[in-house]
Amino acid sequence: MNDLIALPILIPLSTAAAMMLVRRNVLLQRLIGIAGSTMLMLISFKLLHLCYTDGIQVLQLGSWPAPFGISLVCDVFSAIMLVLAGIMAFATSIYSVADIERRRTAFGFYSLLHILMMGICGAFLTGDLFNLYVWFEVMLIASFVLIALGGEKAQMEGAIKYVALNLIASMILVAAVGLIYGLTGSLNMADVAVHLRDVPQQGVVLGIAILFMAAFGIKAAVFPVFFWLPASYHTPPAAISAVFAGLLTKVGVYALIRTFTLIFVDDPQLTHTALLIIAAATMVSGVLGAAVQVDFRRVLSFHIISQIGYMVLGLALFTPLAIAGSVFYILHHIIVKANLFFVSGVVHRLSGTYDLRKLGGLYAAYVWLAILFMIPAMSLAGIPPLSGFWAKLALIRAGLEVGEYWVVAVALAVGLLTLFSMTKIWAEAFWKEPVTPGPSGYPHTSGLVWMVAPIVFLAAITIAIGLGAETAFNIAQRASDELLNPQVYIDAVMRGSK
Amino acid sequence: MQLVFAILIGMLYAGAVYMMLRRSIVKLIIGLALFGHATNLLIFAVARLVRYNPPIVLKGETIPIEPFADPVPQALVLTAIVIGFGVQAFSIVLIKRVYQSVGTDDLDEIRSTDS
Amino acid sequence: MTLQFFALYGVMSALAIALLLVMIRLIKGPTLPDRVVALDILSVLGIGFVATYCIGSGRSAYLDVAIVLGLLVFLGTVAFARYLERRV
Amino acid sequence: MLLAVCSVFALAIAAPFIHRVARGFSAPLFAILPASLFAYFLSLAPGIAAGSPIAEKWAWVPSLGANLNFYLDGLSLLFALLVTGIGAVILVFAGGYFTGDRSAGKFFCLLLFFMGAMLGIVLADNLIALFVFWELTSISSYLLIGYNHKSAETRAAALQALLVTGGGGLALLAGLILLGVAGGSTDISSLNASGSTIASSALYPLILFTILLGAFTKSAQVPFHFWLPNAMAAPAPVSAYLHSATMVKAGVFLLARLHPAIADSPVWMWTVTSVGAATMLFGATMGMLSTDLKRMLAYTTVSILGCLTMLLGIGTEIAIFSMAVLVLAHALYKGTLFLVAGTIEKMSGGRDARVLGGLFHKMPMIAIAGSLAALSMIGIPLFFGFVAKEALYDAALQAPAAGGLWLTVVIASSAMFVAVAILTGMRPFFATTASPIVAKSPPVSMWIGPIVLSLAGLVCFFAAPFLGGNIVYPTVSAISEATATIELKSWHGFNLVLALSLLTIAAGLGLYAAMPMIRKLTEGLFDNGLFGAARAYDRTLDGLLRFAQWQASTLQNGYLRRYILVTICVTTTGAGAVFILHTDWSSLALTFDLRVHEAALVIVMVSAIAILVRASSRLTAIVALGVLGYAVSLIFMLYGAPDLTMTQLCIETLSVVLFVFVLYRLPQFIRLSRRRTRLRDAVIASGVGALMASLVLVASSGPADSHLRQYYASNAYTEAFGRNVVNVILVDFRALDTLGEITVLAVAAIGVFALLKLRPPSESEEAA
Amino acid sequence: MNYLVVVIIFATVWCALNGEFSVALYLWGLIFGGAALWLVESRAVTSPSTHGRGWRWLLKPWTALKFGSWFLKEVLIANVHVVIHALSPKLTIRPAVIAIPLEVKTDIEIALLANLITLTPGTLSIDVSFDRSTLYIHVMNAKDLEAVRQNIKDNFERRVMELLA
Amino acid sequence: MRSLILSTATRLLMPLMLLFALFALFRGHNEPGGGFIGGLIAASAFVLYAVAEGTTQARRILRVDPRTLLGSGLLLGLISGVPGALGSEPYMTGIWLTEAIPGLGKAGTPLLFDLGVFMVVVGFVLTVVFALAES
Amino acid sequence: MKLEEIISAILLGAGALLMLVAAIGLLRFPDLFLRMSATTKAATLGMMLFMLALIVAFQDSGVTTRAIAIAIFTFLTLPVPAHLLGRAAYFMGVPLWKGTQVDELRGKYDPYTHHLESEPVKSELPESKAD
Ligand code: NA
Ligand code: NA
Repeated sequence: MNDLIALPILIPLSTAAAMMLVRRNVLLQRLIGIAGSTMLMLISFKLLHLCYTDGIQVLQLGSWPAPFGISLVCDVFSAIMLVLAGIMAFATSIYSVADIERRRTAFGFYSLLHILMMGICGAFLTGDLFNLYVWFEVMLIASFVLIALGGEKAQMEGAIKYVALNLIASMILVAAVGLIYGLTGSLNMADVAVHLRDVPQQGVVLGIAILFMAAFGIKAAVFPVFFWLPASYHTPPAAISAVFAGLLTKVGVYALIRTFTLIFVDDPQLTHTALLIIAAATMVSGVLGAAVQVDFRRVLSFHIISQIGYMVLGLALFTPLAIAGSVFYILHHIIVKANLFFVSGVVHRLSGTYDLRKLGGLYAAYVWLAILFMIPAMSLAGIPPLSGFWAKLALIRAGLEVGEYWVVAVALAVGLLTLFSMTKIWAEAFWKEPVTPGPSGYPHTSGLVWMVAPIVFLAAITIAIGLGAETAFNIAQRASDELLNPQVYIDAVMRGSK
Repeated sequence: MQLVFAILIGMLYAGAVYMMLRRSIVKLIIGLALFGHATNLLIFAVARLVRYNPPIVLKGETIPIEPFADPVPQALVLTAIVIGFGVQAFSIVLIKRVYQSVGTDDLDEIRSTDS
Repeated sequence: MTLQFFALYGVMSALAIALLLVMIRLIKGPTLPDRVVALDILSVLGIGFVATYCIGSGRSAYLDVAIVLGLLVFLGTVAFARYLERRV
Repeated sequence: MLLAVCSVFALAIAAPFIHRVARGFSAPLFAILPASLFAYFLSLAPGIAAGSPIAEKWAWVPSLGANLNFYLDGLSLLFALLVTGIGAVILVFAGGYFTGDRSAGKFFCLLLFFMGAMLGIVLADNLIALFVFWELTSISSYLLIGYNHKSAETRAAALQALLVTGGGGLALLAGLILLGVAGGSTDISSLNASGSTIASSALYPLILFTILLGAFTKSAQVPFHFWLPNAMAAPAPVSAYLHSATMVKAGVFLLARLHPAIADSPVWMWTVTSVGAATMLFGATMGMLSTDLKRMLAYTTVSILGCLTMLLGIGTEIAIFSMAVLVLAHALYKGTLFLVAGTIEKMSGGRDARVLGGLFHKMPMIAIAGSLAALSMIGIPLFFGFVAKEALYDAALQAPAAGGLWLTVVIASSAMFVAVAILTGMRPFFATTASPIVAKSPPVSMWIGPIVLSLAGLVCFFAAPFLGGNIVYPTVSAISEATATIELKSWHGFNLVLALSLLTIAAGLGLYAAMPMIRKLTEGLFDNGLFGAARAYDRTLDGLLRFAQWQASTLQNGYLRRYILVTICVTTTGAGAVFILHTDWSSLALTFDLRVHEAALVIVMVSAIAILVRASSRLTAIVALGVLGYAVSLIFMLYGAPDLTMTQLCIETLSVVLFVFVLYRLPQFIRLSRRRTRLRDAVIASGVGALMASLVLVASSGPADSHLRQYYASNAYTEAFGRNVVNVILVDFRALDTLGEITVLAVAAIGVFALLKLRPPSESEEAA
Repeated sequence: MNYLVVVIIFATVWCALNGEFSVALYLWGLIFGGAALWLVESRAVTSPSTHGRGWRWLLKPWTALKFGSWFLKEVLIANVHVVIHALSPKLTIRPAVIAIPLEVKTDIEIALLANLITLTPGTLSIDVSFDRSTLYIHVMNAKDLEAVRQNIKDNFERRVMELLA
Repeated sequence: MRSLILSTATRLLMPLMLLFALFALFRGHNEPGGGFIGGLIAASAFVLYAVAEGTTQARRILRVDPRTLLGSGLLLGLISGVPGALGSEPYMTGIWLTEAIPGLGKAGTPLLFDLGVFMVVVGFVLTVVFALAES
Repeated sequence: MKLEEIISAILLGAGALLMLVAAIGLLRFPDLFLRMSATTKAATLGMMLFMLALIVAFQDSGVTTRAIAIAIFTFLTLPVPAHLLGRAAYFMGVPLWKGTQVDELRGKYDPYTHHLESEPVKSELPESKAD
C-alpha cells in the first residue's frame, strides 16, 4: 500500500490547518506556505516518476477494498496534473509574498491557497465520483473566498457571478452523481464504468453523460457556458487570477477527460461529436472575445476559454495522438497562462493599471519584462519552439489524421487570432508610448523580486518544455495510452478487491 | 411513491430555476437553496425509498434488519447538505457585501466587470 | 387493527390535516409574525409526527429527532422575533 | 550545421551584452560570425558541386516527427551563402546606421536571431524543423519592422506583416503535416524521393493549396503582397536584409525545396506560374508608379519574387536555372539599393524619388554603389543582372506552355525595372534640384557595405562560370532530377535574347522619360488602401473586430440572469434531447403508493414552493424556505434517515438565523421583470423540472441492487464497530468525503469572516 | 454548592438521554456535565441572579410534586376552554392585555412565572417591564379582568414563590 | 433589547443543549448522531447565547476563538488517519481499542475523526454567526 | 390489541386531536395573540400526551427517559418565542383584534431604548411596518 498518493491532499491540508492556528503571524504564514508548496511540488514529481516507472498507483483509504472504500488513483495523467499543481502552488506562494498584501495574508490567503490546492489535488487523485464532487466543492469554496478576499467592489461583482454559475455546475454534478448511483449502485469510477454497460436504459445514461459534460463544461468554461470566467477572473489580485487561470479551469477539463475516457465511452459518436462542436465554438468565441478587450487581464481571461477549446478538441478527436495533444496542451497552458497573469501583476506594479489604453512604454523601460512577457505570450500563440507549438502541432496533426479538416482550420485560425491578441498587448503595453501622467505611487517596486522570480521559473519551464518536448510528449503519450485503455485503470483499481 | 417524488423533485427544480432567473440577488440565493433541496431529494429518492427501517444495527444483531434504507445516499446527502450549508452561508454573506458595496440588489445593475 | 396501523394512518392523518391548516395560515399571513407563529408550531407538530412515527415504525431511533425539534428549532423563531423587533 | 545555426542564436542572445561593452565596434564584431560562416559554406561548395550533399541528423521530438535534420545541397548552399554573406554586410552597415544608438543591442539581437532562423530554414531537412525556423523568421520580422515602435503606423505595419505571414504560416503548418502524412515521413529528402506517391494522394490538392498559401504570403505574392511595401517602416538594414534578400525569398525557397515532392502536376504549373506572373507584372507597375524610394524597391522586390515563383511554376530546367541566378543577382543589386535608400534617408531625411537629387557630392561612394546596382538591375552587360536577365528570357522563351504570355510579362516588367533602377539608384545623386538638399556624409561603415555588394555584382559577372559550376548547377540539380546541361555564361553572343534585352532597356528608358506624364495620368489611381488586397485586409480585420464586439456584447453582456438562462437551457436541452430520444418509455412501470402523511408533506412542500415563487416579501420567502426545509427533513425521516433529519433540522434552523441576520438591511422585493419574461422563465423552469423528474423516474425504474449498500450494512458493525451505518460511512468507509466536507466548512468560515471584517481601504476610509 | 447540584442534574440528564442509569454512565455524565458547565462559564448558570435562593426546591419534593400536579390540572382544565373556543362556531371570546404587578424578584422566579402563564392555555405572557415590577399578559377570555389578575397573583405567583423560596 | 425571559431560559437551555450535543457526538457511531449533528447543536447553543446576551458575552464564554477550532478540528481529523498509516495499512485505516470503555463503548481513531468534525462544525457556525452579528 | 396498546392509541389520538385543535385555532382566531395562545396551549398538552403514548407503547427505559427529557425541553423552549414575538408585534404595530377589551401594554414601550416601562412612555411609536 502506498500512502504517498494521499500526500498531495494531506500536505496542503495540514499546511492550511497549521496556518489557521497562526493567524496573526504573517511572516510565519508565508514561511509555512512556501514550505508546504515546496513539499507538494517535490512529492508530485516523485509520484510522476513512480507512475511512469511502475504504472498506475492505487490507495484504498481506510483499507476498505474497492469499490467500497474511496480509492485514490494516480495514473500518469493524474500525476502530470499533480506536478502542475505543485509547480503552480510553489510559484504562487512565492509570488504572493509581494503581491498579496499583509491584510489579505492575515485574513487567511495562504490557508485558502493551500486548501484550493488540496481540492485540486484531490480532484486529480480521486477514483470516486462523489469524492470528486467533494473536491470540486473544496476547490470551489476556496476559490469563492479567494476571488472575494479583499472586498473590492469589482471583486464583489465578479464573485456573485462566479459563485452563482459555479454553484449551478456543482448542483448539476452532484445530481448526476446521484443518478449514477441510482443506476449502478456504485460510486467508484472504475466500478461505475463496468456497471454502466449493463444498464438497460441507455437513454438515461446518455442524459447523465450530458449532465456531466455540462457540469464539467461550466467548470472548464466552454462555450456557451463560460460567462463566469470573463466576469470574474480579472477582479482579484494577480496571484489569485494566475492560479485560477492556470489551474482551476483545467480541473474541469481534467474531469471531462477522465469521465469521457473512462466512464462514458460507449457512444462516442454522440458524445464526442458534441464535444467536437463545443471545442470549435469554444475556441472561436473565446478568441473573439479577447480580440475586443482593452484590459490586460481580460484579454488573458478570454484566451483561457479559447484554449480550453483546444484541450476539449483533443478529447473530442479521441485518438491516441489527440488525447496526448490535449494532455500536452494542458501541461503547457497551465504554466504559460499563469505566467502571463503573473506578468500582468508585475505590469500593474510598475504602471498602476491593467488598462491597455493607459499602459505603454514598458519595452523601453523594462526590457527584461518584455522578454518575460514574450516567452509565455509567444508560447500561448503557438510560436515554435516554445511549448505551445508542440501542443498545437499534436492536436492539428491528430485532427488532420482523422480528416476533421474544418476543425483544424478553426484551430489554425484561432491560433492566428491568439497571436493577434498577444501582439495587441505587446503593442499597447510595451511598444506604445506611455500615457502621461500615470497613476501616482507607481512604479511600486518594493519586493518585486518575489514576483519576478516565479515568472522566470515558469518561463524557464516553458522553454524547457519547448526544447525538451520529446520527454514531455512521451509522458503525455503515456497518459494518453492509459486513458484510452480504461481496462488498465479498472484492473488497477479493482486489483485484490474481490 | 416514486412517481410522486419524481414530480415533487421536478417541481423543486422548476421553482429553483424560476427563482434564479429573477433580478433580485436574494431570490437568486433562495433559488440556489431550492436547487440544493431538489438535488438532495434527488439523490435520496433515486436510490429507492424504503420506509421505516433506518440503516442501524439493533442491539444483539450484526446487520440491519431488511428492508432497511440504503445508507449510502444518506451519507451522500448528509455530505451534500453540510457542504451546501457552508456554501450557502458564504453566499448570503456575499450578497450582503455585494449590496453594501454596489448599493443595489438588482442583478441587472451589477454589470461593471463584464465588457 | 394494530397500534402501528392506527398510528400510521389515523394519527398521521389528523396530524397531516393540522399541518395543512398551519400551511393555510402560513400562506394567508397576514402579518409576518403570523407566519412566524405558523413556522413555530411546526416544531410541535413535528414532535407529534416523530412520536407517532416511532410508534408506527416500532423504531425508537427517531426519538432523537424529537429532541432536536424540542431543543433547537425554536432558535429560528427567536432570531426572527429579535429581527422583527430590531427592524423597527 | 546545427552548430552553425546555434552559434548564430547564441550570438543573438549575447549581442546586447556585447554591444554594451563594445559600443561602436560591436557591429563588425558581430559580422565576424556570419562572415566566417560564409567562408565555411563557400569552402563546402566544391564538394557539394561534386554531388555529395552533407546531411546531419539530430533527434529532437521524434514522437511528433520533428528532428533537427539538416541537409546541405546546392539549393541550401545558395541560400546559406546569401544569408550569411549579405548578413555580414548588413551587420556592418547597421553598425554605421545605428551609430550612437545605445539601445541598438536589441536590434542586433533581433537581427542575429533572424539570421539564425533564416539559416535554419534553408538548411533544414525536416518539415517541422523548417516550420519552426519559418515561424521564428515571422516573429523576428515583426519585431524588426516594429523597431521604431513609437509610431502607430509602424506598429500597424508590423502587425500586418505578422498576420499575413503568420496566417500563411499556419496554413503551411497544416500543409506540411498533411504532406508528412501523405508521404509517410517528415524528412524532406525522403519526401522529395516520393513525389509521385504524394501527387497521387487524395490529400494532394489540400497539401498544395495550404503550402502555396504559406509560400505566397511569405513571398508577398498577389494578393498577399501588400504587407511588404508597408514593412518598409522598418529600419533600412532590415528592409535590405529581410524584405529583400532573405526572408521574403523563404517562400520561393520552400517551393523550390519541395519542388520534387509536390510540383509534379498541372495544377501546380498553372497556379504557381500565373500567380507569379501576375505578381511580377503588378509589382513592377506599382514600383514604377510609387514615389517613395523604399516602396519602389519593395514593389520591385515583390515583382522579382513573382518572377521567381513564376519560374518555379514553369519548372523546366532552364527556368530553375534562371531562378537560381536571379536569386543571386537580385540579392546583390536590391540589397545595395536598399542600403543606398537607407543611407539617403538617414543622411537627408527624405525618401521621395521626385524630390531627391544632387546628393553625389555628399555621398560619392554611396552614389557609386547605387549606380552600379542600378546598372545591374537594368541588365547592362558587365553586371550580373545582365546574366540573370538573359537566363530569364531564355526560360520564358522555352516555357512548355503559354511561353509568349510569360515572355510578355517578363519584358514589360523588366522595362519598368529600368525606370525604377534609374529613379532609385541614380537620380537622387545626379538630378538637379531647385534648392539643394541638406544632407550629411555617411561614415565608412555605411558605404562599405553597399560598395561591397554592388561590386560583387560586377565580380559575379566575371565569375559566372565558377558560380555556375559550384553554386547554380548544384542548385538546379537539387531541385530537378535531371543533370544540369546549361552553362552559366557571361556572354551568350548576339541572339534573340540579347535583342529582347536591348529592346527592354530602350523601352525602360522611354518609360523613365515619360515618368512625369505617367504619374500625372495615374495619380490617385493606385493610392494605397483604395483598392485591392490591402483594403480587403483592413476590411477583414475590421469586420472581425466588429463581429467580436457584437459577440462580446451579446454573449458576455453582464446580465447574470441571461448567463443562468443560457447555462440551464443548454444543459437541459442537451440532456433532455438525448435522454428522451434514447429512452424506452414503454417499459416504465409507474407505482403510486402514497400514505396520507406522505401526501400531506408533499402538499406542504408544494405550497411552500408556491409561496416562495410568488412571495412579495423577502421574510415571507424565508419563512417558506424554512417550512420547506423542515418538510424535507421530515421526508428524510419517513424514509429511514434519522441522521439526515436531524442534520437538516439543525441546518435549516441555523439558515433561518443567518438569513435573518443578513437580510436585516436588504431592500424589499420589487417585481422587476415583465410579464412576458416571467412567463418565459416559467416555461423554462417547467422544462427543467420535467426533465429532472423523468430522469429520476427512469434512473430508479430498474432493479435496485447496490452492492455498496450490502457491503456497508454487513461490515459496519463487524468490521468498523459501529451500529449506525450512516455514521460509519461518514467517519470510516468514506471518511475522505467528510474530510473534504469539513474543509469546505472551514473555508466558508474563513470566507465569511474575511468578507465581513476585511474591507477594502476605500470602504474603511468611508467608515472612518 | 450550586455548581455541584447543577453538575449532578446534568449527569442525571445524561443518563436519561442514554436511557440507562449505570455507574459508568453517571461518571461520564458528571464529566461531560462538568465540561459543559465549564464551557459555558458556570457562573452564568449557577449565579444567584438566575436561581434566587438556589436549588432548595430539590429538598422539598412534596412541594414540587404538589406544584407539578397543580400545573397539570390547570393545563387540562384550560385546554378544554381552548378546545371549546377554537371549535365553537361563533367567537365568544373577550381578550385583553393586562398588567400584573409582580412581587417575585429573581430572574428564575419571573421567568418561571411567565413561562407557566404562557404554557397554561388561555393566557400568554408578553413581556416583563424593565424594572421587573410589571408582567404584561394576554388573556384570551377575560370576563372579569380583576379576577384574572387575582388568580395569577394568588395561584401562579404564590406557588412559584412557595416553590423557589 | 435584552429580554429577561429569554436570558433566563437561555442559561438553562444552553448547557442542556451542550450536553445533548456531546451526547449526540459520542453516541453517533451507534445511534443517530455524530460529529455533524453534535457540532450543529453545540453551535446552536452558543448562537442562542449570542442572540440572548450579545456576541461579546458569547465569545467570552467560548473562551477560544472559533477560528482556532477550525484549524485544530481539521488537524485532528487529519491526524486521526495517521495511526492507521503507521503500519502497513493505508491512511485512514481505523485503529480500535480492543476493549470497550464502560459507558461509552468501543473507542477508535474514527471517533477522533468525528471529534474533529465536531470542532470544525462548531468553529464554522460560530465564526459565521459571531462575525455576522458583529457587523 | 393489548391493553398498553389501547392506552397508547387513546393517548396518541387525544394528542393528535389537540394538535388539530391548535391548528384550527391558529387558523380561526382573529389576531396574532389569540393565535399564539391557541398554539402554545394545545401544543403543551398535546405533546405531553404524545410522550405518554410513547412511554406506554415502548415500555423501555431509554424511551421513557428521553420522552420525559423531550417534554421538559419543550416546556423550556415553548414560551420563549411567544414572548419575543408578542413583544416584536408591539413594536411593529400589529393590530389587536377589535374585540379586545383593554390594552394595558400600549404606549409602555420606549421606541428608542426598547425598554418596557410600567408607566406610559411619552414618545410615539413609529408607524406600522407589518407585512
Ligand atoms: Na472553477
Ligand atoms: Na453545493
